[in-house]
Amino acid sequence: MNASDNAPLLVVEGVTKRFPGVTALDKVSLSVSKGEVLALIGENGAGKSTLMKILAGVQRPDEGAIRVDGRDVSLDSVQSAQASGIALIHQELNLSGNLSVAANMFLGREPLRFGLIDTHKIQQEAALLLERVGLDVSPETIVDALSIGQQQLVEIARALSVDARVLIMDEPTSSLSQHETERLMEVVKDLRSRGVSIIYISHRLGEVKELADRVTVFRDGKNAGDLQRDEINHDRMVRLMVGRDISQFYARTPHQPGDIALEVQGLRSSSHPACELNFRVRAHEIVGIAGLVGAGRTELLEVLFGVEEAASGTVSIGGREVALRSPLDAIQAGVALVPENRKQQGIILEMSVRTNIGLAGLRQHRKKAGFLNQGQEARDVATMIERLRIKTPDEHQVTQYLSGGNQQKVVLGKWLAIEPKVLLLDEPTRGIDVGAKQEIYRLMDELAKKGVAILFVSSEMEEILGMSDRTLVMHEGRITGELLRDQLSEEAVMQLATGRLEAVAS
Amino acid sequence: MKKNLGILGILLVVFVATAIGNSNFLTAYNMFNLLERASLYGIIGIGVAFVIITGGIDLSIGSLIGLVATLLPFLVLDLSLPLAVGLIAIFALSLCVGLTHGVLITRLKLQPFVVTLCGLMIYRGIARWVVSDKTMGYGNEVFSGLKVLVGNMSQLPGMSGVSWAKHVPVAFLILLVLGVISSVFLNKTIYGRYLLALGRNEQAARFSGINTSLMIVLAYVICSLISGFGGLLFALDYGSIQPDSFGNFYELYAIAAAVLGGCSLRGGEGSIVGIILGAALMRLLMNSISMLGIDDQLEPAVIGIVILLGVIVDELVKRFAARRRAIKQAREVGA
Amino acid sequence: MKKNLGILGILLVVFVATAIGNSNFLTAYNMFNLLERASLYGIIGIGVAFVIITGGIDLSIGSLIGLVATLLPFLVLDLSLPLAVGLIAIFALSLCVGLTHGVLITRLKLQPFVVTLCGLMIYRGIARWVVSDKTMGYGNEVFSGLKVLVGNMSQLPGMSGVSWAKHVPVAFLILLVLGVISSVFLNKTIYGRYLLALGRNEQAARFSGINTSLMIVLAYVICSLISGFGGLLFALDYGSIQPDSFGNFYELYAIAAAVLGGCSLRGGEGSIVGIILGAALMRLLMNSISMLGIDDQLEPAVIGIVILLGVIVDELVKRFAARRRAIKQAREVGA
Amino acid sequence: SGNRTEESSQPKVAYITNGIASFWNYAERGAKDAAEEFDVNVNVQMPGTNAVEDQKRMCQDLLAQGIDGMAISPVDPDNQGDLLAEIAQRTRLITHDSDAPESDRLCYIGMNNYTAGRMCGQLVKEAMPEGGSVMIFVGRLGQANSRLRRQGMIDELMDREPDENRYDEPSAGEIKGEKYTILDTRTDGFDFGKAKAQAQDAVAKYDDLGCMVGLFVYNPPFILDAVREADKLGKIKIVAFDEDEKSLQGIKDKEIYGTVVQNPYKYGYESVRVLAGLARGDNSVIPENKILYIPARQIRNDNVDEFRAELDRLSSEASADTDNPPDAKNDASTEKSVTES
Ligand SMILES: Nc1ncnc2c1ncn2[C@@H]1O[C@H](COP(=O)(O)OP(=O)(O)OP(=O)(O)O)[C@@H](O)[C@H]1O
Ligand SMILES: Nc1ncnc2c1ncn2[C@@H]1O[C@H](COP(=O)(O)OP(=O)(O)OP(=O)(O)O)[C@@H](O)[C@H]1O
Ligand SMILES: [Mg+2]
Ligand SMILES: [Mg+2]
Repeated sequence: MNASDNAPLLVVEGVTKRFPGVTALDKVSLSVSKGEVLALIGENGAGKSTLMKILAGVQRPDEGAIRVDGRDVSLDSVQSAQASGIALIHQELNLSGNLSVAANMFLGREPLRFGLIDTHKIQQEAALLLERVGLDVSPETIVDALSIGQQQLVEIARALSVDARVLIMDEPTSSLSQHETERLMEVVKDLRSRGVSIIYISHRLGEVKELADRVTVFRDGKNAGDLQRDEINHDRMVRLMVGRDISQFYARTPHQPGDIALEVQGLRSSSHPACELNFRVRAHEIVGIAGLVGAGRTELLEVLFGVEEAASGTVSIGGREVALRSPLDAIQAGVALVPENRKQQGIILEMSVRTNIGLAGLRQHRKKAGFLNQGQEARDVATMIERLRIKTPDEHQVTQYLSGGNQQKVVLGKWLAIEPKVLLLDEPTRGIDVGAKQEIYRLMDELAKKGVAILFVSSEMEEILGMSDRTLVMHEGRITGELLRDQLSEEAVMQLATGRLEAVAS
Repeated sequence: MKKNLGILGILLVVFVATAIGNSNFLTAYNMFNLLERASLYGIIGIGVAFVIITGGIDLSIGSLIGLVATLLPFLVLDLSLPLAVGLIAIFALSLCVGLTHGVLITRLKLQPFVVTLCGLMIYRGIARWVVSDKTMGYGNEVFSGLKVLVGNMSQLPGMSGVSWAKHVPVAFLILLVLGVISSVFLNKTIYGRYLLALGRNEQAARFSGINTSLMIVLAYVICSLISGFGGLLFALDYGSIQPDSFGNFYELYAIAAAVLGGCSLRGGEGSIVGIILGAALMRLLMNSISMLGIDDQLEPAVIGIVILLGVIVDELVKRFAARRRAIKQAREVGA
Repeated sequence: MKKNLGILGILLVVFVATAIGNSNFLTAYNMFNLLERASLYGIIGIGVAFVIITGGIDLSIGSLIGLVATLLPFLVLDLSLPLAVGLIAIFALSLCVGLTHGVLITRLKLQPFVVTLCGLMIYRGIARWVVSDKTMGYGNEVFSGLKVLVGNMSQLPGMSGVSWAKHVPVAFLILLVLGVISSVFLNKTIYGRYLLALGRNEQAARFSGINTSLMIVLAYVICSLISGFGGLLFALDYGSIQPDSFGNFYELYAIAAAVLGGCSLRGGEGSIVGIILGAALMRLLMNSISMLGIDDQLEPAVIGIVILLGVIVDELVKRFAARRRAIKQAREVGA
Repeated sequence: SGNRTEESSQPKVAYITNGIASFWNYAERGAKDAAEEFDVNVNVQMPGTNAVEDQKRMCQDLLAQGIDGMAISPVDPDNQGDLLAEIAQRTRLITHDSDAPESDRLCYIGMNNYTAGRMCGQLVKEAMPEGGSVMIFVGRLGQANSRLRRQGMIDELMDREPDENRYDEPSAGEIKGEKYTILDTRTDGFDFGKAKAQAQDAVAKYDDLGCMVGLFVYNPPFILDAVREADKLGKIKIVAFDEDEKSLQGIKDKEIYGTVVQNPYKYGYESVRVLAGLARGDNSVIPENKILYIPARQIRNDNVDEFRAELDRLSSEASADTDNPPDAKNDASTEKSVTES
């Protein structure tokens, strides 16, 4: 044991939490000292967020004790958690889109002047905090106008504005790129030096390695072990999390590029109408798109999928020019999109695994007069559950109750069932644990082998480096460069992504 | 199914209580009337269910019923058009109404509540204006053929000898046929699946390649067509149409039946059986209030209270079931 | 603000057109009447806005108005209670109604549409039952003091000499005061901020430590209290109450005013000025229809069409603005 | 009401109105008084906004319970033939307030709304002998009684031959006669706010408005308010219908010229009396021509006190619940048939 002169600030002991159908937490324990960064890791559905929600007073435990400063506390409301000095950045975005950035940051804690909200003060303080996290927008901007990554930064800035003793960050970087992530690391280290305790949850083990003073691992709602600072390394963490070694993380086999599957010429999107995009993706090829938050990557994929209409330009699939006015057009042309915002665009949370996986294929397999082909649906779904190793009690389970990784696999399964020619993936491993990540990489590889052209957006540098045959880098709506496999390096990507270097190559 | 048990229970309790309270309740005459009313309201309840399933709402049903019921005699008697033309006209009108609602809601992204609230006013105004508030009647010979629709089943071809046919309204048959078709449509065709999916999460449905706009328009068209047809049945049954009030509040009855029957106004949920039970319960209640000699003035209050109790019980049952499931599981895990 | 320009525009166009069409439109007498009506409906529009901002709805307003208006004379005249007791009773009742709605919606998670639809029926039934459908009147001496509320401002203490006071209804003053208070409440206090926040994303608000249930209950209580107060004003103004119909459809007028004024039924948006303009536009339209001699029967249609046009124009303007912004931005970037 | 021990032998009769209005509250009182006097059980029911539907449902439910007689004021006698036939087939049917001569009703009690309308027209003529313009206000035109009332009034002012089937569409614009012009007919659908607004708007709109006529019980008080507020009392004549207290006070104060009153109390009373007789096998209660004529009356300033006294007597007796029924039979003239100049 390392000699830590600090008594633990926050102690969780024997906490159990049951949901209908699952025991999310089974007598878990954890502690964090003053000025310590504790990383909490575990597979999807291990119960990390559940415990954090309990600490934030959002949910109540069924059993167990929570102590702050050695005293038992009952965290039965957000206010009581705040009173105990605990603040949480939720895994899912929790902003009121109709309010301004500043209003969101101080929601529930508005400073008053003569009994009315002190708007001026709010704006001022918000501006400072936004600068600290590196978000370059006005505090008066309405949140709806921000991209997901930008919203995540707002969430972080908000948590900083709380004078918390324990700051919990539940996957704060899942939508952030390297650039913003680095900035966040600095912020966290700064907080630590000021004596704030931090519980940091992430599936990006590189970040964990860099930040954590100690690591606590959950598996299936139970404690699976702790790692002290000097014991922290990638393999150990993985072993504790999944209970086995994962070797050869990026399962990539070299592919011979085939015919042009996707060709984009003179494409202008409506929010970046000044930037013209030209590129092509061949069959068997995996092309990554890197860039900073808000670079317009999501928007590009949405144009290619017919969600947003292009302002001008042409898109050809398999050599044929297609008009993409709706996702249906894109699907009929052989394009599929695994969207960034899983819960809003990817799956229907209240419906079963089977309905979700079957949804895209219904049209193809329909019988006469539009009757469902239930036999075909059942076969497809069974195949996908097996092939993608989706962890679910049965096909009728409501997707809401699956872990994030398994939900992501459901979205993938939906598209694999209709065998697309071009697969668009937007942050395919966002919020997904290492095990599932590996499986998704394996799948991408397998699909490429079969001739699918894959275009994927990722904010995770390792993923870009590990998976892409070729990388496009975007900055403020334009493609600033193309990096072939042998040109690919963290350095090169970062330079293009921050616009420091406009590539001369066309 | 389980969801419908609650309302079925209430229905049975009220039924038995009324039967005990008044021996005349179970007479063939009363049962026929009750069945007829439940069927008519059940039909428009099914119509609005399609819209509710998409997460929308249609407040214009009552006014559309008023308009259709007013126009048919106007076209056929005042303008002397052939009956067939009149019928085609009112169905075409219903279709256009649904189409307009759907297009405004999907293309212009207007809120269903607002669009159909305006519809409520507009169709009522048109109905009143076209005939200058004059009462319209279905007493004319021309309509006698159509009246079979609101008669008893013995008037149907080949049924005159069947003994029970006299005691069953044709409207009930219509309800059954419509119910079966709707059930099959919702649960066995891809379009039904699409409606349920987009009712839950339109964006995800669109991202799955569903032409959600088209499906929503379809739902409004179905709703308006069924409402128009329902309007025809109501008009034939009551015979006299006052353009300024005929059909007033029917949309609320239809929506209440759908909600009682387990449709969520948030969309994505709906059971045809439930809706029929919901409509039946409301009509039964009104009949029971008469039969048991409860103050007439209290009628709306009684109905309101029963609907409220219905949804409260429904909610509590759901919670109880969830808790029991959790406890059971905890025990299994513990064991 | 920009949002209200559209409706302000329509308002002005209708106003000017009517003034040109009939020279009597601008008489002090007509202006007074118009102002009075717009104020009364504006008041209940503000009430329902609180609920709409939370993403809810209140369909029971009209029935509550009917109940309150019926009960006051019943308590004061039939039961001979003092006026003060009667007033306290109706406000206590309004408060309880709002509380009940709020609790059912937050604790039992029932849908606002359903809860208040049941309220619509229940309060109507109670109003009818309590007085057995008897017409109630406010002609009695007892109420003459209260009638100042629906008179002109010269009747207010210290205003008798002021020349313009005769031409301004007290109700308008009430509307202004209520409007200012509501505006400040919504935009400058934390409670207003909380309502707006939870209207769009309840979970986010809850996670921010806001007691969203309490806030929602508060919104329903405010709505019911304002409705009850509005009911009193309506009753005093009309003087005669028919328990079965008094206030029918007023909730729709209130909701329509709120929607016209830029409230989104999806919650989180609302402008008090807009609501007042919305209510004024509807009353102006009705007055114009009378003044211009347009067919009475067409009135609902005209109102429906104007509301629909209002929201369509609103939507198109929004889109146009968005597109222009995009183009402008593109030019800046391109330059 | 009624004696418990006799419950089983006590005939059960029903009295159905065509809507909910204070007018019908008087009728209800008459029906209940008669029920007590003639020892029957009466069930009074008033349909709501969807009057046709409600009437059908109420009648059917009553028929299902088994009753010995029913008095109904059909909303739309021309088109409710099926329902009336159904009732006539299952029990003793009489009509009141609004007749359905084509049906198998045993008797009609009341008067004719068309005739009442003409009487109202006469009042307008008296109020405005040199002629002038007239506005009509009415709750709804959809029901037969209001349509007939309005038509009778118009026909009287236009000096036309009686024809109950005539309908001057309100949207057809002004109706011009030799001396009188009907400017417009405004409806309010029982929305009191609208009723008041319609009256105010009319006062504001026309500079030379001669007379305002309110055909539903609540219309005249709103008209009176509007005219008073605009300081046009005396300039604009007012003619009322029915006996709202404010209308009567207005007549007394010479602010309203006059009103036409029916006798709803007697509608109720007589209906139940006849049904009670029929239920006990006494067919003599039905006059030869099957019409029990209860005349409408014109009330002007000269007889308003007398009429109010009569009303007061009714209500005080009703509230005191005395055994003495009001002097009802005297006015019910069974000998005359319904032709009125
Ligand atoms: N409200 C709920 N109802 C039912 N089950 C739930 C609920 N919330 C979480 N669960 C279940 O509890 C388990 C733990 O979930 P939790 O969100 O804590 O996992 P996690 O460790 O945060 O996973 P991830 O890395 O995917 O975020 C999962 O099986 C999840 O499906
Ligand atoms: N609804 C919207 N309204 C206005 N601007 C928007 C909207 N959505 C996105 N944007 C803007 O468009 C730009 C591109 O956003 P996009 O989501 O495509 O970026 P991204 O590269 O995918 O970044 P992220 O990783 O944050 O999703 C951003 O600058 C963002 O502010
Ligand atoms: Mg989590
Ligand atoms: Mg993105």
